[in-house]
Amino acid sequence: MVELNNTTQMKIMLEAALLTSPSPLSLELMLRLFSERVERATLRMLLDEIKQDWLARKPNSMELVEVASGWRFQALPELAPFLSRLNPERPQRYSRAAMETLAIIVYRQPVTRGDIEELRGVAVNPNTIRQLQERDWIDVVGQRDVPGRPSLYATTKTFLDDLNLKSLADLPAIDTFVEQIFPDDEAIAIEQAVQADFIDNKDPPAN
Amino acid sequence: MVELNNTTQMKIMLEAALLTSPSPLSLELMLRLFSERVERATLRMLLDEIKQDWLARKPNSMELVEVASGWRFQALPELAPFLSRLNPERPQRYSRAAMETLAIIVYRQPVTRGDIEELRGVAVNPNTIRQLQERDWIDVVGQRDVPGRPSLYATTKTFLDDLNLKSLADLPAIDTFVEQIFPDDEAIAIEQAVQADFIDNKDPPAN
Amino acid sequence: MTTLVTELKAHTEPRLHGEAITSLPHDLYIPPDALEVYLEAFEGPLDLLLYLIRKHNLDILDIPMAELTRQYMGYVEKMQAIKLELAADYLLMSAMLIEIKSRMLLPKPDEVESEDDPRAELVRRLMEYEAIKSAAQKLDELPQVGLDLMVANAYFEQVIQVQAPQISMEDLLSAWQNVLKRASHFAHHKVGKSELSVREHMSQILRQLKEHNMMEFSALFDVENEGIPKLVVCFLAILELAREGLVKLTQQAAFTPIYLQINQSN
Repeated sequence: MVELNNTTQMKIMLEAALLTSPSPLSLELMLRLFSERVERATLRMLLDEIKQDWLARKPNSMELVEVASGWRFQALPELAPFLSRLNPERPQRYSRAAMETLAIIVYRQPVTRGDIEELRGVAVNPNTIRQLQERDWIDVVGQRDVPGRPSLYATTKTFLDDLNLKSLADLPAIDTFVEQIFPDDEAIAIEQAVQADFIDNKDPPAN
Repeated sequence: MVELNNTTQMKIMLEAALLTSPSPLSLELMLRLFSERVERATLRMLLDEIKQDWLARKPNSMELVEVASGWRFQALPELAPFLSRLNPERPQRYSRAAMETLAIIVYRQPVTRGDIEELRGVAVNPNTIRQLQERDWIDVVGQRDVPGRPSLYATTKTFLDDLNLKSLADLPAIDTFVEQIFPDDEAIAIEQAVQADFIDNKDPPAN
Repeated sequence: MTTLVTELKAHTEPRLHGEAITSLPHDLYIPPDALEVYLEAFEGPLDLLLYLIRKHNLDILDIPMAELTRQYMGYVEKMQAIKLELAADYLLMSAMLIEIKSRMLLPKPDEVESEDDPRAELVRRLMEYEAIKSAAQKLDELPQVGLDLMVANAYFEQVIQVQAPQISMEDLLSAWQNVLKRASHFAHHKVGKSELSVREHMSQILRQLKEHNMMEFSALFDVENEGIPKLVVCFLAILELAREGLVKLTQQAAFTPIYLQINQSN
């Protein structure tokens, strides 16, 4: 066993105790480490020395700090964001309402909140819009010229990047869906009508 | 945020991660720390460097070790008796019955409760099995294909971690007893027979 | 680390009223409370048998069954007398011992060789159990995290990194289909790939107009870099923007430049 006859040994024990403790160590607890044969003042002095030793350590990863319930080692604050990667939150899922709101903005852009509400038949949760804006998936591209001048929302480049798309045209088209609902002639007619409206640019020439 | 452009920074991050993680860190987890932009070989090299740095540190309190489920820092063994004074919720020592049950699971895994009872000649206390499961030292790895489909128990990585082992092969051999009773040729023959029985089970199934 | 060792000693050297009991009384009279102490010290019939074998220096490879059985039965009778719960396992072993003993008394038929020793199975079990006993002891002597090993567990400020939900194109399409399914004016809302790129261009043009306030019509077309389909899509987007009243198109006179600006009538 280690002899407790010098401050170096005591500092080593304190350091080990602080690095292995899951919660801050109070002075009382640390005194117990030395079977109470150490003065509180000495203990404080040793802790300060350890603190300085670590501050002087280059390069360094940890710092000794005093918090309400005692002393603890903690990772330097600038490292914390990296360390947080080790236990990330579980990825969330968007609610059905949020997904539908996003889908409307994607497929009918630019749209106002009113457009979305009309299509969904229910009020839009302002949080959903805010969430999508904060993620930089949608933004305001203008105002519609009607009373109240509501904002027009559209998807951003970030949205395309995040879905690994080059353009919205890469999104699955709704055509297949039309076939599901109108199984035969009607579907073809509708499709033709839609196609007639817009030129097909499935294969744009390389620039 | 810190730039990851040099090994010093990476070592600092690894050190902070290892000093703050309550359980050993696998290479996979540590790769996540660097958003997977680091080779496994590089990571191993950095870990070895950190290990050497700490070994060379004088005076020193901690060491970096590799156990079954990854890498961790732990206090130098000679400091542990002191540090355990601080830990009021020390894990209990198990009773002899529990240790025998554990030994059978360790050396004969995978085993059913019936196997344990046959070997020990007494009924297994269900609490013992539960205790070992709650500690995450053993778990059910399957069912034996006999009537009643009894559970097959095996040890976990946590068990190896908690005993500071990298694999079951690091466990003490079980043969010494045979030598005591049969001092010569006979001992060797019996030992070989016993080893043949145990040898298959060195690697527990992955959890 | 020595805990189990001492514990084991305590087990194999039962104590009564603080004093070690080193040998059984010859008449096998044991006060009931002492017997309990004894029995609790054993982990079962195999443990008791091993104890007896060691204690009486019996050869485990040539066990004198009569002697061992007698010793063992002495314990079991006492156990029954005080109705110990453990008795069932011990009784099973009694039966086995008696069976082995009686088989050994039978004259051996000539054709059966000596390797068919009735004690073989018992010896195998005893040896296997003793191996486990010693393994248990060795395991217990290994350093354990929390007792003999302290692992690092310092603190860091967890930065909550809320992972943004991941969505796939399929999620998006099925959400859109749900909307359309419920929408009353279904036919009005069909969208093909081509219309989608028109709508994308509408957003882009609005973005440009937001930035520049007013733009010349021709400035919206990148004739040099875009293929004809894209230019057409851009043109369709301008028409659609105008139709929806989102932009205003102005021209001072014939053949003068056409200007686009965001519709801001008020």
